[in-house]
Amino acid sequence: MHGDLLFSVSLGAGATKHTFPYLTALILLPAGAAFVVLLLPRRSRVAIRIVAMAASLGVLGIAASVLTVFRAGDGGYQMVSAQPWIAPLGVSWDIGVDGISLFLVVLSALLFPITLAYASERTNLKAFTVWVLILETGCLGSFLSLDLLFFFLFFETTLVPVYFLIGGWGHEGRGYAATKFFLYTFAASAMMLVGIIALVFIHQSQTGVTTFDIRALEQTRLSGTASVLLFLSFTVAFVVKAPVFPFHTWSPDAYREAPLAGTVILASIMAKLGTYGIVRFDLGLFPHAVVMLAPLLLTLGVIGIIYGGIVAAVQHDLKRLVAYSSLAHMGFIVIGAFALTGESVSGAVLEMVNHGLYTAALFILIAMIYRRRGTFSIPRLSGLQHSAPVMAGAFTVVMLASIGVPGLNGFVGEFLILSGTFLTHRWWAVVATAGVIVAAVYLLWAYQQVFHGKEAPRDNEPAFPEMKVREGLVLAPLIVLIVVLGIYPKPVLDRISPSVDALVNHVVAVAHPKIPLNGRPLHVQLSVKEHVTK
Amino acid sequence: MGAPVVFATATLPDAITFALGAAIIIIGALGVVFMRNPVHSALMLVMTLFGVAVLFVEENAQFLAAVQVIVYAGAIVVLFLFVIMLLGVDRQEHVLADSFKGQRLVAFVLGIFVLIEVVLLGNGHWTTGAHSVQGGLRGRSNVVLLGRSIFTSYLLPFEVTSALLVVAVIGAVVLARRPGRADLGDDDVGATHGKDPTDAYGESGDANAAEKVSSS
Amino acid sequence: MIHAAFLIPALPLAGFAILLLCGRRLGNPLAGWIATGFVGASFVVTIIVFAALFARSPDTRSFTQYLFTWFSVDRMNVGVGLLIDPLSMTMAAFVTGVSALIHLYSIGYMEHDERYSKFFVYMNLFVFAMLMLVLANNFLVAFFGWEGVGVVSYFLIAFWFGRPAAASAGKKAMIYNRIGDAGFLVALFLIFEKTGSLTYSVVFAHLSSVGRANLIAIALLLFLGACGKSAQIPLFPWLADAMEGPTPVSALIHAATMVTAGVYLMCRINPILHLVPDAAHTIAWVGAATAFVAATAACAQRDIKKVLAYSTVSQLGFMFLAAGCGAYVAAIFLMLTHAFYKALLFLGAGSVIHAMDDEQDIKKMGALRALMPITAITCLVGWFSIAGVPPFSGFWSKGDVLMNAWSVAPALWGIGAVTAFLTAYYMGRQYYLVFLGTPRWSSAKEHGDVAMKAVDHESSLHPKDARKVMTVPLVVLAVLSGLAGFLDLPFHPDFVFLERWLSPVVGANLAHHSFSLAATWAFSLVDAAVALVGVGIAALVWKSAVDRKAIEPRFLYFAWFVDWTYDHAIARPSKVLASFAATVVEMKMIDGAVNGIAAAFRNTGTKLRRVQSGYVRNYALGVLGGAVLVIAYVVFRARG
Amino acid sequence: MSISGEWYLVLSAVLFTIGAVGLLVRRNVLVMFMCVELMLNAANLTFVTFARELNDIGGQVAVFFVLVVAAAEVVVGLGILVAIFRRKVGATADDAHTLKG
Repeated sequence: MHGDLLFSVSLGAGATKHTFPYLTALILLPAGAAFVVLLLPRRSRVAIRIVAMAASLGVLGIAASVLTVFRAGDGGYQMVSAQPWIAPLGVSWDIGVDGISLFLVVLSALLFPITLAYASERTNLKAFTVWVLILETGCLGSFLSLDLLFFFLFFETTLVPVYFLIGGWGHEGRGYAATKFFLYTFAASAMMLVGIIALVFIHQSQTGVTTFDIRALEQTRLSGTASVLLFLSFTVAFVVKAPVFPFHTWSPDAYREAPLAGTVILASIMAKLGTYGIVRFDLGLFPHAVVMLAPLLLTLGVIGIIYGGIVAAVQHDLKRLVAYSSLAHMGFIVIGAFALTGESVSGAVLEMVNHGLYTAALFILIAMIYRRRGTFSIPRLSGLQHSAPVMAGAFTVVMLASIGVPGLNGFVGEFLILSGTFLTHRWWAVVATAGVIVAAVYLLWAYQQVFHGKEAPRDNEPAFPEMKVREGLVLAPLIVLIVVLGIYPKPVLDRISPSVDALVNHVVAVAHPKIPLNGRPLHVQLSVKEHVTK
Repeated sequence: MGAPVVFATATLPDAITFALGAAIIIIGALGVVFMRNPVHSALMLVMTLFGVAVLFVEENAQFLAAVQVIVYAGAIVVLFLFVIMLLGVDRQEHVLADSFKGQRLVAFVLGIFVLIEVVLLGNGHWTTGAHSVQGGLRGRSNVVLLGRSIFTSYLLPFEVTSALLVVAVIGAVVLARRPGRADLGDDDVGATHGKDPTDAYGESGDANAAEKVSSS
Repeated sequence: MIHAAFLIPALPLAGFAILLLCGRRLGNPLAGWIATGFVGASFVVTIIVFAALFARSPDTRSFTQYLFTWFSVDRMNVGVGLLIDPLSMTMAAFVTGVSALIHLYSIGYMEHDERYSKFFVYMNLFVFAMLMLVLANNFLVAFFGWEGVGVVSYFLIAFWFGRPAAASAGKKAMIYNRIGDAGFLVALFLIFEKTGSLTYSVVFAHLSSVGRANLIAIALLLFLGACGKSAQIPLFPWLADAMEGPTPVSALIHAATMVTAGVYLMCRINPILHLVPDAAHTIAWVGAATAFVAATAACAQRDIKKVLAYSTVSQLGFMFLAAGCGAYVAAIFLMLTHAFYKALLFLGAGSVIHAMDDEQDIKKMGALRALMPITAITCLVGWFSIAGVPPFSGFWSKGDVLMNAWSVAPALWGIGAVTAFLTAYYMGRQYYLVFLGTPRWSSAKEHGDVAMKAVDHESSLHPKDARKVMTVPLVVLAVLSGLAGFLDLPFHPDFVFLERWLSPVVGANLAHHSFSLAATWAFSLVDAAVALVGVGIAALVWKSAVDRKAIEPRFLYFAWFVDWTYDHAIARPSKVLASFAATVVEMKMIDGAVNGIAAAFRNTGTKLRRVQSGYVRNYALGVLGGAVLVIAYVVFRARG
Repeated sequence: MSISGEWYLVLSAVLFTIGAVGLLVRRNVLVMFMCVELMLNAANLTFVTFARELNDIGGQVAVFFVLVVAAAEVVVGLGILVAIFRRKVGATADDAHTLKG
């Protein structure tokens, strides 16, 4: 099997040891900082803030060096470090990074200091900081784990901090939102644990080796039914987390009620845990099921795009509106992942990063409005562009990125996804393209309501203050990246694409083993294979 | 294996002793259950315990019979009586009027089932086939045999039992101690009773809770 | 010299960046002059590159300046490159030229605006995007420019965002454009699937393997995109609303440049259209229909800018008619001349609006010729040009279009001729109402509409010609409108300068009509007659229309109720559907299912809770019951 | 020869049943305790019977331990009762149901 050969070669190349354990440091630094913060007295707010910022900036620094050390053009895992942990069960501290996870790690490392910098929580700053730092460990660990059990551990670790962030520092409806979020996502990921254990046992019965190493588990031969069942058990966890229609209803509540840090991390990073899981685990572990069930997931993705847009169009709450727009964007990522072409999957991975950037920026801008006016309600806001043109400009750029205007980052990902999807699933792509129209409708409507029109100051309310320097500094990295990734995404894609190609080839090789991969374009191979299997 | 046959194999004094003992036991037991006054129940319990002691003797367990009388009939029942007097709970109770619907009926029906089943079990094939490991009952006096067994093979359980007794005594002392004023307030067992059970989505994760968890 | 091509878009981009960063500090009018300077410099560079290209032999007049790789994933390899060929340079030249003039005009027009520098920020960004659109060497970079001009158009229409109408109009334009863009995108996917590339040269080289049905689909989907951008049926209503933007914006974006992008696209894909004449003819018919419908609507408008807006839609219809008939040169020719005279008319209208203190209703104007002589004369040139009065430019370009229409289908020529007559008529109506007749504005002002800006001299209105910065562009454009017709004269093969220049790009696919010289003369005479009749009727009807009751039908005033129909047939049902989705589907069904599961667990728990009665005896009963069952199992099943 | 073991077993079954039913039907906690003692005695009787039938002293040793445990149980149980009923007026088992779900 060519795919296997390719895979093992790249694996060998990727297993080079680096002297500094970058990735372990990435994961452990926030956790250590959380511990340090725990030891600090509650009253020393400055010290708490300094420790948290130092740790998160340290993580960003390490992530940046990972970015430089990372070798472009290598599709395998790099900077792998593997230490046995529970040897009899085959569990090991096995972490590594490839093109698929690299930028999600960098994105996380970037967004945490930003949210910490702009977070304004006054009550229980210590507890807040500890939760955020633990959350950072959880997110980074999930993206970096190559061991299924550790992945699950980190995946679940993220739930608890978010639960307390929403419940402790959220808005009016926080109790309901926090409980709903926790129970919904927790119930879904419980399914995944069952799937993980079943997969490990199947692998053990075939090879006699008990291991949670995904690279080994990818070689497990699964019958059609087993593949589908395991796929579903994993996918339920991921589609709820992402969220994908119709498993999304926790997200508007959670996004709405969470404090800024919670919302940004939920929407920008944790949502990617779901989509990352789909790309990494669904595609890697269950190629048969992916090929078989792709139409189903594609349909859900397309429905999510249209439906999310339609529902967003009638929201009166800025945060809920962005939550539904996120649903639509997650739909794009899902169809990209399941369309199984190099273009679409690369686009999906890129879109994860892009969505993280502009959604974070949108939520931060919304938080700025909230701090000035104390409301998320669209009808209660009007004409803000008069007194805050810079903020309006920033909002415009971010909004256009979200709409998918070329030249800003949202476009490249969406275009790759749609053009790649068009190759294998034409009509899904066509319908999804209509989502481009809907996205313009609701965002422009909201922008018009909030920023255009006459400014109507209410009684005893000062004029709307313009963006402050500190706020500008918080937002600037995001906006710069939005523009840069829109104009020159090539370096990013050059790193994503080899890993994605290896993955897609693996899927095709496993799902259609009889057909050689003789350099023909992938969609041709896929269509040929479909003819042959029929 | 009919009953007459069983009786036929036994000597007459044995049979009479068993019959009398059984009668005393059952009458006493029924008395415990159906006497309205707890004091009377306690007295009927003594009667049952004596009956059991008689049967112990009949079954060649003389030491246990003595202990039965001394510990059970003597100490335990006296304890019961003390508590009854102490708490003044010797009010009469309508035995046949129960607050739970069906409790009584179900109890009797289940009792019948239990009886039938246990009798079936007892009449069944009840040896496991394992041979005695502790030695037989004959040859030496009952006390010697029992003492040797307890202080050799069952030494550890015996010691643990003594520890249990000490713990029980301490526990009883702690429980019976009259609490000081300071303790009264916060461990009132009825305090949580008024919580609204429908409030499943209550404000479960407020800031204080989060703080407690994180700083602990 | 041709390697300086990258400066053409780079200069406006630099202007944009500078003004964005320190535009407010540069202030009024320095910011405007800087913006104009950058666009002017871009025009100069364009002319230089143009000359360098012209110096080459016709066969080698195509040059690609490769800048950088945008992204490259598997087969999807998109580079940012500039294609320098006669078509793109023609476009670039007139875009930068007209832009520079309008920038100059804007210095005067926008001088009292608080967001003066912001205006030029947008304008420079627009020029950059428009240049990327016309200079791109592949579809995706063109799409970048395509979307870029759309976005800037949104910004500029909603420039006075304090007015709800302006904000809504901006949004409306953007959404109509997005509908077309969706078609454009799907066309790109199809092109990519079938040819594996998005670069013009590669795509056009692989057309033979694409398949007829796919080609038709590509052509029509791209045309859908063009419909959105160029306001053709069915996506034309946004352009009239777009007049909410400042008048220079209307002149530059919604008349001269951006809206012609669709026509440019059709010319660019001439190799595709050539292979599928059916699709091309569809385009021609849609163009003809749009031209007619918009012309009728223009006859009934009261707003000076809306007349011009519908006129633009109509003229764009002519261009699509030409492109659909395979007469790409005619389309470009009309685009050029239209850019001149329509920009002229808009700028003239802007001057009038300025002079009338933001009054836009032509029924409240009149007799301005004496007060604003320069504006009146230049607008007269514009009117005669658009009406097709010989020898003004419109006569030649429109004649070219009509002749080509005849060669495809005489019916198309018929529609075109009627539309040409209407064009001459409605522009005459406007000219008479604005510049001739009796003044109606002093009285009108007393109970007139509330002007947006504060009017400090309410009672006394003294219309006069504007400053030099505003009149100079008018004069330049008037000269161009008058003379541009000589670029392409039909009477002798030596005179078709434009056609020869463009032939490397479109020549092979150009539909060649074979009319004799006599026939050409005949066509020209008919055209001239149609134009003069239109002008004459306008004069007859409106010369003395001082207190005439409105004779314009409501049906035409509301542009055939298309907007109304869309509103009732699409927008409102969509809103109902969206509310239904948000309240019923989302809340009741999906979230209802989720909460229903939670409620089911809660109810079960509530019911099961009763089992935990707290009564020891109940529990004991349970224990005994359990014991009975266990013993029963032992007795009956496990004895043996 | 003494009476056959079956008779003792039947007797202890009856005694156990009476104790069990008594536990279920009485509300007075002390009487319930006594019923528990009845059940324990039934068990003891069974142990002794089996010790005789199987000729194994182990059965009697078990009874010895049961006696000790029973004593401990009564001590602690009554202590708890005293603690509870010192605060509450009611004297029946039904009055203590704070663990109601």
